[in-house]
Amino acid sequence: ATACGSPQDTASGGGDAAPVKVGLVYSQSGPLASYGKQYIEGFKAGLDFATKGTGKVGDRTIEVSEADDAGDPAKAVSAAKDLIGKGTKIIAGSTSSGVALQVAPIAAQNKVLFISGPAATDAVTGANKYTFRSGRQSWQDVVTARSFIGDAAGKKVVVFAQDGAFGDANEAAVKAVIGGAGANVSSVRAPASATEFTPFASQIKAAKPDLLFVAWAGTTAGAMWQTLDQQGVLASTTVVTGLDIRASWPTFGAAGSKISFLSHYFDGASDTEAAKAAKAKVPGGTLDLFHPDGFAAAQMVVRAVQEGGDDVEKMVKALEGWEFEGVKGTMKIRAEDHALLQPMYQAKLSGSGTTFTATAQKSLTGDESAPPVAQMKG
Amino acid sequence: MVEPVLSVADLSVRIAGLHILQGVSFEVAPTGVTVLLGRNGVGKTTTLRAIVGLTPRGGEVRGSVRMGARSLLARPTHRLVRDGLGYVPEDRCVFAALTVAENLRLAERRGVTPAYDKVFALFPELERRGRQRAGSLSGGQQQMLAIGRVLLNDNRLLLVDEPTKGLAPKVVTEVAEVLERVAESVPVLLVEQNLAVVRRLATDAVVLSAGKVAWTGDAQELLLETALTKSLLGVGSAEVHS
Amino acid sequence: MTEVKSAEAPAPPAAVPDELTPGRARWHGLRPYLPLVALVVAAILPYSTLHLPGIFEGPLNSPGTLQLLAICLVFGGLAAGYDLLFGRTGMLSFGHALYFAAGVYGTDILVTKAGLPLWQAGVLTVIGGTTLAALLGAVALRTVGIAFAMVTLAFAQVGAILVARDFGGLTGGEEGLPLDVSGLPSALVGVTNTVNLYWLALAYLAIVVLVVHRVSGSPTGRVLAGLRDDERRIGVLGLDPYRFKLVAFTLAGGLASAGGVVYVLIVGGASPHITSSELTLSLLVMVVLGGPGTRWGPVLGGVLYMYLDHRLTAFGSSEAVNSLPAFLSHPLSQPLFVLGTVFILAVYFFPGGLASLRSRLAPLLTAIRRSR
Amino acid sequence: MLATRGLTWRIGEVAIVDSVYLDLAPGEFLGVIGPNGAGKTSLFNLITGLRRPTEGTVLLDGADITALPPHRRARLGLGRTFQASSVFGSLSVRENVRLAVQAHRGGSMKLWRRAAADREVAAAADAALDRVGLHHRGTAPAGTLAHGEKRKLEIALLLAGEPRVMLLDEPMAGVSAEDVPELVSVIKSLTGDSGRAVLMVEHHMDVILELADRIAVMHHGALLACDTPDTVMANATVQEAYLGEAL
Amino acid sequence: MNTVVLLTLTGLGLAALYFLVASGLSLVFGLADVLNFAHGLFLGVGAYATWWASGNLPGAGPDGFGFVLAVVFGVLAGSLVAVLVELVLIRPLYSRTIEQVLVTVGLSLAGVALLQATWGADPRPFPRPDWSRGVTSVLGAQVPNAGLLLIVAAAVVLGALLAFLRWTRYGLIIRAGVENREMVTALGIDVRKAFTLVFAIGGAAAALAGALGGVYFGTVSPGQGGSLLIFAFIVVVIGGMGSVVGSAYAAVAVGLLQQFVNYYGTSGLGDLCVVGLLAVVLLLRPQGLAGKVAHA
Ligand SMILES: Nc1ncnc2c1ncn2[C@@H]1O[C@H](COP(=O)(O)OP(=O)(O)OP(=O)(O)O)[C@@H](O)[C@H]1O
Ligand SMILES: Nc1ncnc2c1ncn2[C@@H]1O[C@H](COP(=O)(O)OP(=O)(O)OP(=O)(O)O)[C@@H](O)[C@H]1O
Ligand SMILES: [Mg+2]
Ligand SMILES: [Mg+2]
Repeated sequence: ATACGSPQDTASGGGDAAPVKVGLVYSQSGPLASYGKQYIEGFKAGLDFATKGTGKVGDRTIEVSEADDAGDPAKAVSAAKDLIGKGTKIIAGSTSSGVALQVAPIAAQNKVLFISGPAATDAVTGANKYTFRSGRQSWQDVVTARSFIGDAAGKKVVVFAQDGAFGDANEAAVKAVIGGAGANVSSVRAPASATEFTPFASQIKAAKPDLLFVAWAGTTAGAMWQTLDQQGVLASTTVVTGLDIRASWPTFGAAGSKISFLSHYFDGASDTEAAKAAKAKVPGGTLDLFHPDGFAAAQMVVRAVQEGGDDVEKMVKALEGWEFEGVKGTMKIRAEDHALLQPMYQAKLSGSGTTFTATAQKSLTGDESAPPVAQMKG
Repeated sequence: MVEPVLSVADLSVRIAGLHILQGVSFEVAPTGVTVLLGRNGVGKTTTLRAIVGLTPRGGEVRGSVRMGARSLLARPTHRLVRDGLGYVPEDRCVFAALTVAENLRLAERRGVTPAYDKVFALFPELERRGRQRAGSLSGGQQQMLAIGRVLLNDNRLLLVDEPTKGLAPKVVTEVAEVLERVAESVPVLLVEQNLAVVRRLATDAVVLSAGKVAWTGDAQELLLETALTKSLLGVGSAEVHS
Repeated sequence: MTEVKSAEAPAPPAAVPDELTPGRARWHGLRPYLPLVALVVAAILPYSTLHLPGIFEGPLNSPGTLQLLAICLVFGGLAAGYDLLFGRTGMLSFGHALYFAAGVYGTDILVTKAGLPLWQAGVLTVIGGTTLAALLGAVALRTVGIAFAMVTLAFAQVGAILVARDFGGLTGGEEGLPLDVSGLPSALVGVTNTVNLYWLALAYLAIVVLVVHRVSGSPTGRVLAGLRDDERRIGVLGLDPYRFKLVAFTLAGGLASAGGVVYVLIVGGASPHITSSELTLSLLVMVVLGGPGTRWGPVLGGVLYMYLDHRLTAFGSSEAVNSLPAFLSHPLSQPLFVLGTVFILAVYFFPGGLASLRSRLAPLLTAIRRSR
Repeated sequence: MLATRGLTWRIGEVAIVDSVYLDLAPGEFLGVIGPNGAGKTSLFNLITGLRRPTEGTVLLDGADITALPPHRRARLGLGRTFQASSVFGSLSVRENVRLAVQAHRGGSMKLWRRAAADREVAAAADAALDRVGLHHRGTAPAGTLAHGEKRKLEIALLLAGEPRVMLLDEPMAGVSAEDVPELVSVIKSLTGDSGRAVLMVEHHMDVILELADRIAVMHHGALLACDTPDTVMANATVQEAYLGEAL
Repeated sequence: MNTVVLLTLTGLGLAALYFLVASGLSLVFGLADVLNFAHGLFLGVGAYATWWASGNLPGAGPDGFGFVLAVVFGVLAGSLVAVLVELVLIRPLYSRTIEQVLVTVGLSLAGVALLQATWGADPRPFPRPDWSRGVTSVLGAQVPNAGLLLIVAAAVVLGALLAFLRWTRYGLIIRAGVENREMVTALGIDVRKAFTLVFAIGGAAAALAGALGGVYFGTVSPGQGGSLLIFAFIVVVIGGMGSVVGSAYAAVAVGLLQQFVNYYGTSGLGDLCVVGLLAVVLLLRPQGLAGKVAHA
């Protein structure tokens, strides 16, 4: 097949009955591989649910191609460009925030639809007209956290977060959300690479907060919780943090029962039609943190194709303001900035050893946990 | 002629491109001291090290070295030593950070009773200074240690490289006496610059010059022939004996 | 045996630089033009729709393939620049990633946060990266051998920590910093323009190869080759080894930061991956894989490594691998496992790197020729 | 011309070089002998600046150069060879010498000029190669040279720098007997011209005796004697320390 | 006051962890001249083997004797892997130092990936005795027991290593070999066996660090070894390569510095200070604090 071509060719979309190409760029390997696994399981279940088992929208098959980014934005960008070059109009995935932030501009530059996955960074919301998200964002976590202290006025709140953008975003959100409600917010920061947390625990304890908000991700979380527990931080104040995937629950150890969790999702948090469908379809039959994200992504893809066909502008229109029943309940894509308003949960963890169960204490509706409207950037 | 304990044939050594030994052949008699002579830098040390397999990395050794029926080249050093080839290196190489006793203990072998009596009889100093760090010994004491640790085991042949180098005259005499007694039971291949020591100990002599054997024969005979000594060992040393 | 080990630099396997040994007569007429021919072929490659199934996902002119090639080319250039230190001067630096990262983040920050036009940001960044290399090199070069390796590693680690700290939200911490393309020339934006990025990367590679080639053939290069063989000797000849090493270090740092400028355009953003010591280690792997001190070895090594790094993710999830039993398919689906293993095998079986293949195959080829 | 004043180098308690006073006049050839480990090479290292003395000074033309790094000393006209040949093994013989010429002429920090294009350097290098008779080996990588040739190359490197004081560390070591006379004549030819002073360590006594105007004897780091060859050879201490003990 | 006590003791706990990793690294470098990038792999193997044993090995478990058994199993696994690495990968490249280093680089890439392929990237809860989760009150400071356990273990390992080096025959050989490898063979000793042994010891110490690190972190994940390794390298270099005692001093310096600066300074400054310390030490004393002698 030697021939001369133009170096600027990209394949075109194809006719009516041609399959619709959807590219999923997410972590199959690398540090976030297990988030990626939940995402893809959720996506498959969602596609099944939204197409009623046919895998087709109208007479057009949804042809999903997957690419591994290994958590590296450079690989994700390459994969996205490859997919776009082959005529893919819809890209979804992005397990890590770094990937989401770098793929979003590519989508805008090439006018394709991008539906970000588990990446929690607030910056994806309002990134550009073509970028949507199928998961929650940090701000929604923080709003859920606020619900734990009732009246915030005059309360003392400490944010314990790791250095870097994730910590910055959480600190900023807490200052805005809880500080804005009248609380006095200060922060203790630690390097993400820290292995010994006693100095930080001491600082927190010395601050005597009414509420401690912890934003910590990564493999050292177990050690961090243990230290907070040992230094008596957990016993002396209300501690709120996000509930991570099931596999991580045992790493909380004894600390688990002393923490108030805000949760994006856990098995049993909701009992919607979609949740039942997802549960039935997902290998192992237990839902986890990021299954809803994949599920919602598939629902959004189907909606976009249904309403937009091959026209990306129409897809965008169709998704903006769309309200649908997802795994978590009623979800709404806010038209202004594409934030995904969705229920959030308060949870408790109980159990010991390797068997823990989470139970929902309260759930917030999508409107209650809504982030402020972001300026659409591009 | 009696079977030699060691025979070196056409030994050739190159190190980093230098052709240091260019076909050296000689034999070591099964009794007494065979002395390897030659000016500085002719390759005496190189010869001994090639025999025990310690040619530095990148070095190339050709030829044959046999002890009895056995070929020594290409066998690892530690095996040769265990088979009875004792080696006392030129710069003594005692382990400075270890004590005297530890230096000796290192030379012990599993399943063989070390001959401490013999060694301490030869060098009572070593027994007394057992707990001293070898690095703090005087040069002569270090030399005794270097010889002593080799004598802990039975050897079929001893290779000794300039044992009197840098030693005070009195110590030189002591070391010479020790070697004399050692040589009563084990054959020795000795590299020595000090002609007085050579005269006292040597039975046979091999003289190296420019990477080749220039002369072999009876050592005392060599020392008697002034002209020969002069031409082989350099002007200076000959003058000493004129 | 008793000297202090740290003073001993593990010298890279020496090789005679092409430039300084006369080529074989047969090649004399043709050889100077070969690189040019290669360059032209590489430049017109995007006009080909040749499809190489299994090697690339799409035809050669598809954006995905061009993007992959562009990344490979940049790393080919980076490896060639690193080889100026390692293969040609004999300096083992474990901190080269720092200058590359300085290029990537510098450009990104200047364009995205300060809103400078690209050319200004690029120039400033390269100047900044070069200066940084000069300053840190001036300190690190007071040590030699393993100590030098460790000091450079330490400096790079500081860079990594600073990026992770996200001071003033400049670097975006672990999330990285997407490049704001609104101010960029439109020819560099968009999937359809990937080919321009490819040409940019090719130009970078060509420039690095040219610079490295010219420098190693220059009077300074002669001194660098001398430094690799015997640093003491250089001093006794009346040349200051420190100055020359610093020049090499600075130059390599500058080339790396220029590589960063190109890379940030190709990838469209900066992420902290590139600050890790693993990147320096992989540069080392590339150079060793290709053949240190040779003109094309490091380039080939860099291209091949990056190609494998990207393609192995696809290989890992391919049907062929998944159909293997678990104890095979699981490790094989980890790109780093395959890469590490390939590297170990390369160290064993191709000690001189890819560049030595020709000379290693030569006896075989002559044998074949003779048998005919 | 070159002088050392109480030059001492200690490692810990041990004095490797022990209070050495040496004077070298222009045009003079001074041989240095002494047992292995006497400190001859170390003395050279101190003079050329590869090591810093613990005490004492090195003077060149009356100026104190003790604090200068090796390359500055070399620029002042101090050249040396090494005991273990140290040529640039991966470079060709000609490149080796060109590098030395280039070092001597300065202006090495040129990044873009083609080194091979510099005619003057090339001519000077070829002259130096001619002088030691290595011209025909010009293209061979220096690492592949035979030892005697390496020794010659070392001397060519030295010549290229047009030093006023030359320090030769065992130039005959490892040179086979046949090659010695040739090398001796090369070295001899060096001293003839331009008041160049030479300091040479050598174990080959006949070579020393043939070349040296004076002989210095080192022992345990100290200078035992420094006098005309005849006087030195007759000195009893020297005989005992170096040449061998009388019976 | 009790903050200082707390920071000191937890800093020492951290130092103990660094020391456990660094001691093996340092010995291997001292004797065999190999800068072993695969050391993190040994640590990972030790951690995962302990974790595996406590779930699967009869008699082993998270508590009491069962825990000891699991740790012993982990340590054995670590040293077994180290020995295999030495025999299969390092030994054939004898005296080709740079290639040996490169092989360990390749191994560190492949090894971590292999752990991840086998057990996944997520941290797994580490089986450990209940008391290790508690604290002990020392002068009013609530000191984590896991940290104390590390300190005790490091002290025991330091003591055992020193005793081994000083009193045993192989210790003697190793000490002598660090000083002059060639002369050891000239006494009829197969120094390659000592290499293998040193790898075994290094692997065992790293595996112990992995197992106890698991107790300390509460979890085990494939990347844990790698992140500790950078600091271990720094400790080894500061301490002087080949010196066990030097590593101990350096570990304490690094651990305390990190802990105190992290408390009194701003976040992240601790790591920067450690890196600064390394640069300063190397610039002033390129051979490290303790030269190169296997001190006993
Ligand atoms: N590792 C090496 N690299 C380069 N040259 C070497 C090496 N070892 C020895 N030589 C050279 O080989 C030659 C012979 O050295 P050797 O030590 O065998 O001499 P020797 O006869 O023992 O002299 P001495 O009387 O000084 O002890 C010398 O010229 C020396 O410089
Ligand atoms: N860097 C060093 N560290 C420790 N000891 C050293 C060092 N350099 C030299 N020595 C010691 O100093 C002494 C003198 O060495 P030097 O090389 O100067 O001797 P030399 O007279 O040149 O001997 P040769 O004739 O064998 O070349 C030797 O005992 C040597 O071991
Ligand atoms: Mg000798
Ligand atoms: Mg010398």
